[in-house]
Amino acid sequence: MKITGPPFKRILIANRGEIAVRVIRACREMGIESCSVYSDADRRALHVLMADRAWPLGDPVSRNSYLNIEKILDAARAMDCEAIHPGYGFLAENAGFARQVEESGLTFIGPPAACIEAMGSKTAARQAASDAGVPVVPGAMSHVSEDELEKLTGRIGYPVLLKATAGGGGKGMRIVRDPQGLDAAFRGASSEAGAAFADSSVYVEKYFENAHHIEVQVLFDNHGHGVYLGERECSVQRRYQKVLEETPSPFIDDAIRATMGECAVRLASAVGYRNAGTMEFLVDDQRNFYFLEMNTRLQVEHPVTEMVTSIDLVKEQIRLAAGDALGYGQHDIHPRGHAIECRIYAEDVENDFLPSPGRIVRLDEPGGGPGIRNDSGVYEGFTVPIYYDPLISKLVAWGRDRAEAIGRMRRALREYHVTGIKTTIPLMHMILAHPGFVAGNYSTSLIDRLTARRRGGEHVEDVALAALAVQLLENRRAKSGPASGSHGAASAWKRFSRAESLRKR
Amino acid sequence: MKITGPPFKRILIANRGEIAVRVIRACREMGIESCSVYSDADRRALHVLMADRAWPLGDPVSRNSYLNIEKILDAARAMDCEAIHPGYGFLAENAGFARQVEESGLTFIGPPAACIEAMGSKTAARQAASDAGVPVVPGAMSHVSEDELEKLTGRIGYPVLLKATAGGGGKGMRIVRDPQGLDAAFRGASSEAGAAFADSSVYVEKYFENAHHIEVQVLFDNHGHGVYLGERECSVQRRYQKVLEETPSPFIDDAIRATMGECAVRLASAVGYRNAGTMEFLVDDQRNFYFLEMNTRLQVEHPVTEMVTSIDLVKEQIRLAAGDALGYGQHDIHPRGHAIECRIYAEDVENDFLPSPGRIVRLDEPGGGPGIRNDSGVYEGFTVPIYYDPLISKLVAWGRDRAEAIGRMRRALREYHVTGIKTTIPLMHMILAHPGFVAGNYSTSLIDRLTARRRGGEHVEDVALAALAVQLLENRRAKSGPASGSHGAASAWKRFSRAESLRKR
Amino acid sequence: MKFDVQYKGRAIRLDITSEDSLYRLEYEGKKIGFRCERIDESCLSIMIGEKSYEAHVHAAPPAYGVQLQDLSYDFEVMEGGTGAAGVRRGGVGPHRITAPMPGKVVSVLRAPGDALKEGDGVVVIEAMKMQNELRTPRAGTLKEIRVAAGETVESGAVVAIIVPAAQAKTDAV
Amino acid sequence: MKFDVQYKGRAIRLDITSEDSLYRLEYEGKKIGFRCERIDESCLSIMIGEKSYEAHVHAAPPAYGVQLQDLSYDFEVMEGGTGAAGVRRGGVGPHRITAPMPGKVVSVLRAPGDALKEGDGVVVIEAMKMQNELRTPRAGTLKEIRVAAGETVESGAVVAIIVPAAQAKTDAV
Repeated sequence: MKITGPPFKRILIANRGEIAVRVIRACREMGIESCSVYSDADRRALHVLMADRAWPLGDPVSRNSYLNIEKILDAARAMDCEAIHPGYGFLAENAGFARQVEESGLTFIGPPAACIEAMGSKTAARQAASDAGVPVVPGAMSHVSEDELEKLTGRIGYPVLLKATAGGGGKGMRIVRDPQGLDAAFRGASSEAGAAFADSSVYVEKYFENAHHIEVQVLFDNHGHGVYLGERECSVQRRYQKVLEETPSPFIDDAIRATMGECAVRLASAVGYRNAGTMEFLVDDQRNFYFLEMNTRLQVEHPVTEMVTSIDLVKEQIRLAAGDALGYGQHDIHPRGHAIECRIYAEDVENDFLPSPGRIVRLDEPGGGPGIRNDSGVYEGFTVPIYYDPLISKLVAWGRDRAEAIGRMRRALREYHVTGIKTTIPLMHMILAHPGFVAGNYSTSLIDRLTARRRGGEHVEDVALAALAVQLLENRRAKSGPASGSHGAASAWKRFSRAESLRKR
Repeated sequence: MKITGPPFKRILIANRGEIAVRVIRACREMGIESCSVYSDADRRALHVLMADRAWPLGDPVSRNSYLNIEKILDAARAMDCEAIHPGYGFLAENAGFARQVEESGLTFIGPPAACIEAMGSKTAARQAASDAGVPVVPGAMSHVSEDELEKLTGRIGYPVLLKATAGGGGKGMRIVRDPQGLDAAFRGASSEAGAAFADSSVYVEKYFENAHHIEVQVLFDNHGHGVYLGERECSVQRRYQKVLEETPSPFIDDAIRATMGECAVRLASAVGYRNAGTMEFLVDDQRNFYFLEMNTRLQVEHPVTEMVTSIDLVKEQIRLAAGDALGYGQHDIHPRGHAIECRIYAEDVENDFLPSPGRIVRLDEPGGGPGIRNDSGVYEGFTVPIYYDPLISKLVAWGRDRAEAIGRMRRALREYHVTGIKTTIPLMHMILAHPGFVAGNYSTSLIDRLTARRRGGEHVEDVALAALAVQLLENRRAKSGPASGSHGAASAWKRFSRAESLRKR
Repeated sequence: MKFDVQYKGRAIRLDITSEDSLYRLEYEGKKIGFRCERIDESCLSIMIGEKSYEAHVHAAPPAYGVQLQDLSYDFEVMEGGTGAAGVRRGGVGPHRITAPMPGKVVSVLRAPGDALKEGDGVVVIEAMKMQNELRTPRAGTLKEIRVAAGETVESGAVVAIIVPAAQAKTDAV
Repeated sequence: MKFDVQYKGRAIRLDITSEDSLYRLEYEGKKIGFRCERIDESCLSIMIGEKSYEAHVHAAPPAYGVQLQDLSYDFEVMEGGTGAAGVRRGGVGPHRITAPMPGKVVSVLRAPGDALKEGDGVVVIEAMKMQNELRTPRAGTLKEIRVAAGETVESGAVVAIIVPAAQAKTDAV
């Protein structure tokens, strides 16, 4: 970690929100100037406020701004950047973008374009894994026709899962439990895949009930040296989207952990991988693991790995992209303790997870006491735009063991207050209170098993009604008061506190 | 760390501010109910808001509230508490309080009253250290008369330091550099000590220029087992008050570290110490170390030790007070990385560190990105009272090495914004930018060597003036606008954001 | 003062009085005395005896949310007799489909005059990469579409008006 | 619009104009064009070209503080010609001793009519466990004490008034 001068002078961050802020922080710690880009909807966004430089991209719609390669390369040239960090999402796994960055003479902070390409096809990735001796989920090694599908499913047995070859984000996926449903599922998956990825080809895999999604972080330098940094348990999912992650996985033991890690490194080596990447595995209830796919970028959930390994993955990405050697080997990696991440989305848990953009009226974020980290992309008063991903922050708790991490996460969640928009904080409280989760005994079906509602003690309901009544009383009084306004109690409070603050001078 | 049910049901915290919040967090993580006490000035304080229960103590003046033993014991009885955590300051080192707590049938979370008493006399502590074979600063082993003083100083040589036997907080201290000043210094120290501690006795020690203040954390269970948890370098001081602390000390090596640690454990064992405590040492420029005094409580700067050892000192205090065995030995302690703490005080750095209580208008606290922890005792909108200690938060940064910790601290300080009151954040920026500090080459004289002011680039001054001009322009416009008010721009902004938030619905 | 509140389908009448920071709440035969201090725009510090509670209230009339410890409560308040709450539950008059979230209109699926079955989709709104099909909760005739594809709508905006089947017939020429 | 500002003893005249979020500042012969958005009550986002700055302004007229990157700037603004800034620098009239911080009056050291030398302590104020002796910057006669021991004072409150020696003589009976 001894750095003799920053590896780059100036980096462009081709992203927004909390991940752009995360990269800005890494740059600042390394003495690198951070350059943000922003759409018209993001002029007041945190990643613009915190950056050393910022360049406008215009239209809020992603394809005209954050997904517009030309505009981003123009911004990099205009701000005289030496490298581009893509974050995750947007252009992070766009091989064409990576190639154009390199062809512009800039450094792409990520793997070579060829690696992104190779792993972008889910079936090609399966083939590569299989060639490297890494177990893959039984099923097709390339996309299938309707005829081939019937034969294959007959061989691997129901239930099966149809997936888009170019897939991601749960789109073009169908579980099929019997031969009757196969045709309709094939056509549905195919057309959804076509619409989402402009590629309607699908393939088929064996489907496992109650499976675990466990992924392995790898880090490779440009000289062929690589390590794995333990795994992340990502089985708490809702509609194939991760909700909460932790490391280590309470489900696997050290022997499987090491085998999975070695598989991940072997596969990465085989495809000439560089920089940070993640191998996703499916682990069945017999603890057999199968390669699923590779993510050729930083993961949303990278902080849990940082917490237990002490390695700053974003700084490592930057350093490795500059050509630095890794400088440590597998035997130098000693994960310590346990870490959990809760993804805080602007979504209404009580209302079928409807998106909840809008103005954040009041925001108290946890960040105190031992073992708590909150990677946020918003601030009090910020209006969360309607155009982008609903992730507003990632709350991470570390403990010496899993029980301590859970205790800290619960404590931190109680210190997290957002008003103005709805968030998934209530869902997190439910998960952290679920006996199956607390026991470490859960799989991808956990969310479905959550009791929809918990009740506080009788007394707590009284207090909730008391708080409501005080609010209504103040509203009513504010309305009938002399300086009437439609804003009610909060307005009255503002007047009060203003008067007080003037009086204090 | 496997806990089978909380060690206590309910704990009273006989303190306020950030340390009360720190203890509440530990309680909450352990499933213990936290009970706060508060003076009339603290009804809206964070430690009241966060606690499960709270009991009023009345009069804001400390001796009638937080220092009133009877009121605090009444509160503990009324709320049916099983134990009392004293925090630091207030009653934390009051042996009489500890004794009364125990006599009330409650558990005092700290050492036995006898230990507090024994270490409360600085000369008795020196004698105990000397008896335990721990080197002490050359000088008197008990309080001295004016006659004895002359003889002793002749023997140990100038400069010398006069100190109050019952001392603390820099009161009753005088540096004497030649025999001419001795009489006046003795009388001055003596009368100041009498006024501050109702005990005018003083003693004398050799005074070291450019010394280091390095302290060692110890932890003992009730069964005689104890460990040291590394040291804290506390040499960044202003008027004998600590300003910034770090661990490990950049000044000492592993051999001295181990020897100091063993001395600390030996002395603690010798006096039958229990729970958490700290031995303060003075280290001269030849790296000779001398015992100075023992603090029989949690230190303000305990978080840096927590960051590198992963041990939650407050939870350990609670657990050990309940009679649990330590459960680990010296060989299980492996500090990792480097941690720095900045004490953020409500003081005006530009104005001779004048206290700056008042209403916090806007507060952005760092708590995101890797390695940052902010233990705060305030919130946005809170009015920092005039009655108590000016410490509003402790910002802590951790890194794999010292350079990384410094980079993170600098980054976090830039994310820390307080308006409404003045804080020591600007001082912290100066220290973190000082070449001597960055090189790890500093002693207690560092603060005096700080250049009073730094200047930003020409451009930065332009921007400061630009910001000021915008503020003044908005103020003027708000005044001449239709909905006039003396509050100016902020008021205009509030109207705007309110209108916008109504429109969004 | 009295307020009528809906909580999980339960109608509760709150009766609250105050003197300085002392409050008295009566509901469903219970009497609760408590002290309360406003901490900021959304936060209240409530004490019942020595028990201390930090409550965060979000007001978006007629909806009110209260966050307390690890729980969230959602209330609907009937203000002035005929709040939006009444409208949403519908009667026999025209039914308004409102946007449940701010977003962008992706497509309008039906045209004025179309006959609709219960559950038919009318408009698709997108926010934060998620598409949401707004459906009619009752059969009827689509009387009016108030939005066009590409437009941005705020939460609660009326996007379409449906006339119940019976009424539609009498309205029809 | 023009504003007169004191910065480290330097008098600066600011001339600022704006159109929407575009601003133009002139001072000491420099012309600076920039864009600015207000983020909240105290925070401004300022861009000069592509350079982005987060500035936090604290207004306690006539004092204004600006926090920027790792630097703090303290300004004094002359508003309306005769601000407090003028008074503090003193003239020949009576001098007012003001509390530099909020606090509690611990003791009053002198009585009205007392003759004072430059630097004599008049009142002791305590805040946050720190005592601060307020001294007269000029010789003169103590005309008035406005506080009593035990009282709480706000920052900027006038605690005493001193008449210069010359004036005191002519006032004396």
